[in-house]
Amino acid sequence: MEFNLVDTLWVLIAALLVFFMNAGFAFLEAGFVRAKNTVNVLAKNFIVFGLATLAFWAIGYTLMFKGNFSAVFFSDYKSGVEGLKIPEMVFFFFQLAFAATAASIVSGAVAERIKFISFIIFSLILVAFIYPVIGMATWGGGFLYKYGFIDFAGSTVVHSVGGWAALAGIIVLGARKGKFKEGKINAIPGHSMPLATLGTFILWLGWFGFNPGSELAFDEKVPLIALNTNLAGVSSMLVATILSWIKFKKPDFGMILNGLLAGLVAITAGCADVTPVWASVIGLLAGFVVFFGIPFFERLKLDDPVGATSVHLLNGMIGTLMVGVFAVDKGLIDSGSFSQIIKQLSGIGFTFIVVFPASLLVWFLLKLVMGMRVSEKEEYEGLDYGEMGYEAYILDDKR
Amino acid sequence: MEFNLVDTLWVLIAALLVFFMNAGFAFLEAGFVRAKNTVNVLAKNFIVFGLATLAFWAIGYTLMFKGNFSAVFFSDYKSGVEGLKIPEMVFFFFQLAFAATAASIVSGAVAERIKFISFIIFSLILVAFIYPVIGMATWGGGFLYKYGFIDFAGSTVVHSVGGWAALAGIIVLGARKGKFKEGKINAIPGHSMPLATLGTFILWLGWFGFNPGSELAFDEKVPLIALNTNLAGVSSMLVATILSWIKFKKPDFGMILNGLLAGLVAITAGCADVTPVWASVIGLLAGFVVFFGIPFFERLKLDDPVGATSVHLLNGMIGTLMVGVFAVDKGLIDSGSFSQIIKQLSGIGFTFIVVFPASLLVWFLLKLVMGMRVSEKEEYEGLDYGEMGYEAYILDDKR
Amino acid sequence: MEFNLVDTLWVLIAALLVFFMNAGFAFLEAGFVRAKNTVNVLAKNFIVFGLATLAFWAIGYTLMFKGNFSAVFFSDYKSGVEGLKIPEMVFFFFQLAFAATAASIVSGAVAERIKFISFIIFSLILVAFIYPVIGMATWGGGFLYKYGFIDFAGSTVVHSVGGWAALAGIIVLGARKGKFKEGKINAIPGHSMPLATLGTFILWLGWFGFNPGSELAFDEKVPLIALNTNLAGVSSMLVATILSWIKFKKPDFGMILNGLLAGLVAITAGCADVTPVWASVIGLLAGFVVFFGIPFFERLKLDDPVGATSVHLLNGMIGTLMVGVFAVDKGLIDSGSFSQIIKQLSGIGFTFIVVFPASLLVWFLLKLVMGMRVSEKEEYEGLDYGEMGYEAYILDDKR
Amino acid sequence: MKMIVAVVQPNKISEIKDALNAAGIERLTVLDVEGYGKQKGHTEIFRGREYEVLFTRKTQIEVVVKNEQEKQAALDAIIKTARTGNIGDGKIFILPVEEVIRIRTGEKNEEAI
Amino acid sequence: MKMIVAVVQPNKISEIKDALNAAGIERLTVLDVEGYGKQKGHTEIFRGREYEVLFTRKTQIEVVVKNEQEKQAALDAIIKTARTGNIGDGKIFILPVEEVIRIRTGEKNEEAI
Amino acid sequence: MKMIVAVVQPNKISEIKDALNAAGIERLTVLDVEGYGKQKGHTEIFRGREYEVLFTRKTQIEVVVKNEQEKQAALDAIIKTARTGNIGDGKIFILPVEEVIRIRTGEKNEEAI
Ligand SMILES: Nc1ncnc2c1ncn2[C@@H]1O[C@H](COP(=O)(O)OP(=O)(O)O)[C@@H](O)[C@H]1O
Ligand SMILES: Nc1ncnc2c1ncn2[C@@H]1O[C@H](COP(=O)(O)OP(=O)(O)O)[C@@H](O)[C@H]1O
Ligand SMILES: Nc1ncnc2c1ncn2[C@@H]1O[C@H](COP(=O)(O)OP(=O)(O)O)[C@@H](O)[C@H]1O
Repeated sequence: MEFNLVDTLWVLIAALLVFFMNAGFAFLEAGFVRAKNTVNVLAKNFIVFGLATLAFWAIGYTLMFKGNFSAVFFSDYKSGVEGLKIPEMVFFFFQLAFAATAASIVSGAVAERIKFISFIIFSLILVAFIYPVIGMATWGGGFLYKYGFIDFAGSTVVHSVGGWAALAGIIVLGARKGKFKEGKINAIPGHSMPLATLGTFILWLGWFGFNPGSELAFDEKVPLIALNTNLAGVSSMLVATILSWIKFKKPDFGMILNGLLAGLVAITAGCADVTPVWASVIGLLAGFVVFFGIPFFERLKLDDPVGATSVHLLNGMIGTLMVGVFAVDKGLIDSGSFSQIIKQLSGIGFTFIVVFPASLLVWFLLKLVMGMRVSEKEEYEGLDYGEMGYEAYILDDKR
Repeated sequence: MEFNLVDTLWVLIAALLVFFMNAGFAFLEAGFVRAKNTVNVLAKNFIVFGLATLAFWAIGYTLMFKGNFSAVFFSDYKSGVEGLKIPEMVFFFFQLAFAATAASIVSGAVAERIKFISFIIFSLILVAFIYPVIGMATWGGGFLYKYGFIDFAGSTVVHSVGGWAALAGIIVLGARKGKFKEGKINAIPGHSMPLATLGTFILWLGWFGFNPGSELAFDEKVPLIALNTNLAGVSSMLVATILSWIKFKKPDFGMILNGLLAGLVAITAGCADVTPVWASVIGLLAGFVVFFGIPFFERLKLDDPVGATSVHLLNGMIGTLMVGVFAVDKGLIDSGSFSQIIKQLSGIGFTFIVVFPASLLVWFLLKLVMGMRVSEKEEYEGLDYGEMGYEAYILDDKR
Repeated sequence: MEFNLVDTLWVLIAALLVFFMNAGFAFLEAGFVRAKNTVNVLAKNFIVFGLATLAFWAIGYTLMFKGNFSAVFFSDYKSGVEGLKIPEMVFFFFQLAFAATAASIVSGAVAERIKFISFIIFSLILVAFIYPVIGMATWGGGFLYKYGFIDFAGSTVVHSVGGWAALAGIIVLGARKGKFKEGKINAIPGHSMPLATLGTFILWLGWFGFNPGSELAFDEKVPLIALNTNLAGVSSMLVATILSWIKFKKPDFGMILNGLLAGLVAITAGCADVTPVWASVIGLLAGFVVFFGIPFFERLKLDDPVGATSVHLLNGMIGTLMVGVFAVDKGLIDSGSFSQIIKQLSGIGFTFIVVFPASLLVWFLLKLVMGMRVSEKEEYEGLDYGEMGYEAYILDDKR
Repeated sequence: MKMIVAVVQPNKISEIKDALNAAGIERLTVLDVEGYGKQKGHTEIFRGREYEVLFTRKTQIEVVVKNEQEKQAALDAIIKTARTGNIGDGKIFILPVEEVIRIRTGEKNEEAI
Repeated sequence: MKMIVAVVQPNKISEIKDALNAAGIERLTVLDVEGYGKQKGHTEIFRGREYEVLFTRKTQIEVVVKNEQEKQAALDAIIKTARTGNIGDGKIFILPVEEVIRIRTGEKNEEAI
Repeated sequence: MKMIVAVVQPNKISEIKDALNAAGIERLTVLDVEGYGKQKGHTEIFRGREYEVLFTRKTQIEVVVKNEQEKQAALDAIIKTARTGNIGDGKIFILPVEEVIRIRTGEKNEEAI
């Protein structure tokens, strides 16, 4: 084989870690919703990797990396991707895991009220068409890449794309019953912190594949990326801890979990291009962004049960922008020039311009054609009852 | 060291993934039984790796790969296994993890009524004697291997062996009280879908060690095997989703979970010998087999709380058979010849002839000697109460 | 790059496995405490990796491996560590994961009554100062290393350090209300065996990074270490199973889980220096130690909700000592000399002399300055209510 | 003194509490129950098999009231908020109470309610 | 009108419901409780220590009946199915009910049951 | 015959049971409930937002007693152990019971209690 085996092995393992992030999202989201919607949320996150496999294999991958629709059900692994040092099959698998992640992000934001079938169709479209367009521009050798936009592992390509799609979804869908009542913003507490913690731990682990794996090789950058990833995550987590402790006199564990994720999202763009100290500064920033972002969306009457818009969208954007400030050589601090910041803004802007309206349109059509939302009665009784015909827990079985 | 380090590293990592499948089985099975039997099911799946270590180390391994009983408590790692490119210790560990899997499969089928001690003894015998006989014939250089039977990663050697042993077990054991009452087939719903989902995700991850690791090297086949594994799994999962949606007007999440596993089992035999497209065809088939297989066994009044017989036995056989149809060069489609199909049938048949009667006999002796089943009262009250003296959940602890 | 890439890849993967042990501790401890303290326990184990990152990065690492306080916020990865064959960044990450483990051990023992803030401060001090002192002496080229003390992967450096710190903690803290009442020792049963099982499985997996990763290279020793690790773990688990079955007429699943961990802790010191047979003998011993150790501490009126003192402290010491008996060439059996035993005792003794009083002092100061224990009312109502302002489970959400 | 035992839809509970409060009745005990009545069970699906779930989740409220007037106020509050007009809205049972004691103070009957 | 409160073995509940149905009484409320009586608690084991579990899981049924005849039918149905002859079969308490209201319709008393 | 229904603090339950036993009353039924009274709910925090938890966890005890004397003994036992003097200690309601049946034997009333 002409490929470097160590590189290949590393990327394969990284792909498995990223694949397993689906389980992470499943449990994080399940823990943050009410018990009566748990099966529904688990099922969405379970099936989404299947949907992503289908859509990415059939259309998304060739669109993203060959720039065309030539290879429906991609199979010509010989054609190659420019500059790739590992077998294309491994690359395909790694990229597939990324694509599925984008769809998982949406799942949490629209939880507790969306029809199962609408989510399925949206996910297929997202992975087949919307995500690959941004991917192509940035990672597929497209114009953003040529322009010098830096998004190493996907703060924008994956997280902001998922975030914009999620935001569009919750706008079209509306809030859960009872979230905003008589002008008040009500908390709808999640039903299981053990599940949410499990999910977050799995995501944390997965991020060590997500970011360092994006090097697509096993070289001296990999350890640095791993370190930066962790530093940003924990810095953000500690900030969220402190801020919530100050505000509520108690550490807010849900916010702590989201805080970690916020830092991980934020460092994803720049993890290969900043020093450890700046990585943790990005993390500190992320902690503030998520802490103030969650109530901010709530005040806009946007209801996001798991905080995906703050964690993935806001921090995806901030993290991408910060590359323009902190990147070694290129960033404002090292170069004294704003040029990288402008490049970063272009990438952020392009993603917004493409993904947000496209998602709005798709959600809106779905709403028109098939109805996007379950009935009010079903929402009260729980989607597990109405959509799935099964409940998450049966604990009284001594009967 | 004369061995290839990358190959060795890969197989070690794969072994760890397969080892962790024990946790996968533990949670899948725990989620699919009633709360009152949860500790019992967890304990069986936890202890089984210990039992397997003992039995395989003491007897099974030498029987399987040296073809004799020479090395009680195998320790001579210098003697070597023909053609092995990695250190025998790593090979031993990888094989041990496989052996434990076979025993885990049995655990779920006999759950909610079997005595703990009977399961322990059966597991020891299975791993020490029964499993190695099939293993020797197929992977230990035995007659099936020489004849040309293809079972790359164990649809037959692991999954059908486990499946036949399970089937024998549930025949001798009888159904759970209340499963078949007044001629009606009753569902006995599992108590925790989060646990079942966790288990299935872990198994999915583990399969990326199970199948690609069976290459026992890190070469160009590994990515193909990984891809095939995933494609078959998700195809089967999507078929199960669609079929259940048609039948029940709702996606049946328990069936979706089993659907994924069915596809993974089915591709295990042929994952290195078919193209991705055929892999997903095998997956589609698996989805049908599991969807119709589960009620089929129920109509025969065979009570299998987790669906192990459909997932592991039926799909183990179908998957093995399909190698005869779809294998590159050798299969019916490429070669136009039935010869590989006949070879596959021989392997399937031999496994049936050895494992099923042997298991029946062992189970039957266990029943005779020590009683295989807990008392009716204990079954009502739960095995956690009677067998374990502890319960899975204590949630009213404000008291 | 001048480093061996396969070695580096292996250590990085091992570091990830060890990192994930934090999740293992989180779920083990959460499962073993009462439902009303679950969020608190999860939060401690989640945040601890952040605290450890901070403390080890700021102070602990340089203290341990450079022997000074020169590099506050360590960043000079070029200076090197003597004899290291992998990049120092990977080494740093691997060591960081170890340091966090020591703090996690403490968390369980002091659970269900300690103030969140006290635990945070203690953890920072432990990782910044106390742990590195022992680490420096043994792994940082210090006097124990020069003297010939063998603690390959940390039965003493990690587990006993955590254990002594935990013991000091529970002495200063006192028992949970209701544990010792009217001269009787009461069981305070844990609330979720699925969580405890999940945690233990994750720890088991993690130990395959902890021990074989400590080779800091991927060579012929790695498979042996992995095998020894597993053998000791399962031997101990099986002993715990049998002993509890004899004593209570039923296998005690909580003890079985602890039994496995006991064996893993015990083999950690000698895993690279004993043969597989002696590894399983060490495991057998560990099974006895943990089985009799847990009631032993209870009789001393020391209340340890998760059994950390028996699992980590007693077995850390016994395992370290046994290296003096069983080590190839050097141990009593091979050499006929007691000299290695004496070296082992020195290491054990030094650790006791440093860690126990230092921890006592820190705990005592914490008690003095800020109060270490939550109020009695809060303890009754649960720390989730009082310390965290959130509860672990909300299952009645049909309301 | 009477004990009002009401079996209602679970999602009505916070509204009912508010209505009771508004009527000056700031005390009640709540428990989760399951019921069977005009509203029968429903069908669920587990791994390929449909089955009947016999009971529907309900919430039971217990309010002890002093006198006829308070009783009427409580009934009005409950009925007003719990009624949707659909089957399964629930029922109210009124039981006589002979004595009431407040544990904290030892107060008895009307004063203790 | 009477409320029949029966504390029974949990695993009898679906049989009891069927028997009540057969007797024409198609309504009841069910709740999980724990009990202590002739049947004492039992022993469990947690990590090396045995301890007493004070209470045994039971299920409590509440059925409100119109009149003596319905009461008798309900009692017969419950006793027939719940009796195994072992300690712990449970007990039945009959409480007077003064009023019944169906929330959905406002129907009262006999009509509302 | 009376049914003593007591709503108490959950952590008092084993003491209460012991006190009842000591008074010769070795039978009771226990259920987890939530309450609202003088003691209001409390505040919790979920991901950046505080909210009111309406109810406080309580435990409800049901003890059926034979006669005035047993009633008094039971009340004494409960009050003695359940009282801390803080708001939220709970209340006791006494309901008349018309009949009692022991399912296992068919015994009635006083003998069945
Ligand atoms: N006679 C009864 N005894 C005890 N509980 C009853 C009785 N009748 C109704 N219930 C309770 O009230 C709930 C609602 O009653 P149901 O007949 O379904 O609807 P509706 O209140 O609209 O007539 C039932 O689920 C059951 O819990
Ligand atoms: N006097 C009582 N008051 C309240 N509950 C009771 C009373 N007597 C019995 N019970 C309930 O009935 C259950 C069964 O009673 P028990 O005395 O154990 O058996 P048996 O019904 O066979 O006499 C108890 O667990 C308890 O829940
Ligand atoms: N009138 C009532 N009806 C039903 N339950 C009541 C009533 N009054 C009190 N309770 C129950 O008793 C509990 C304790 O009462 P509360 O008023 O908070 O304190 P205290 O008992 O100290 O006066 C409440 O949480 C509630 O469950």
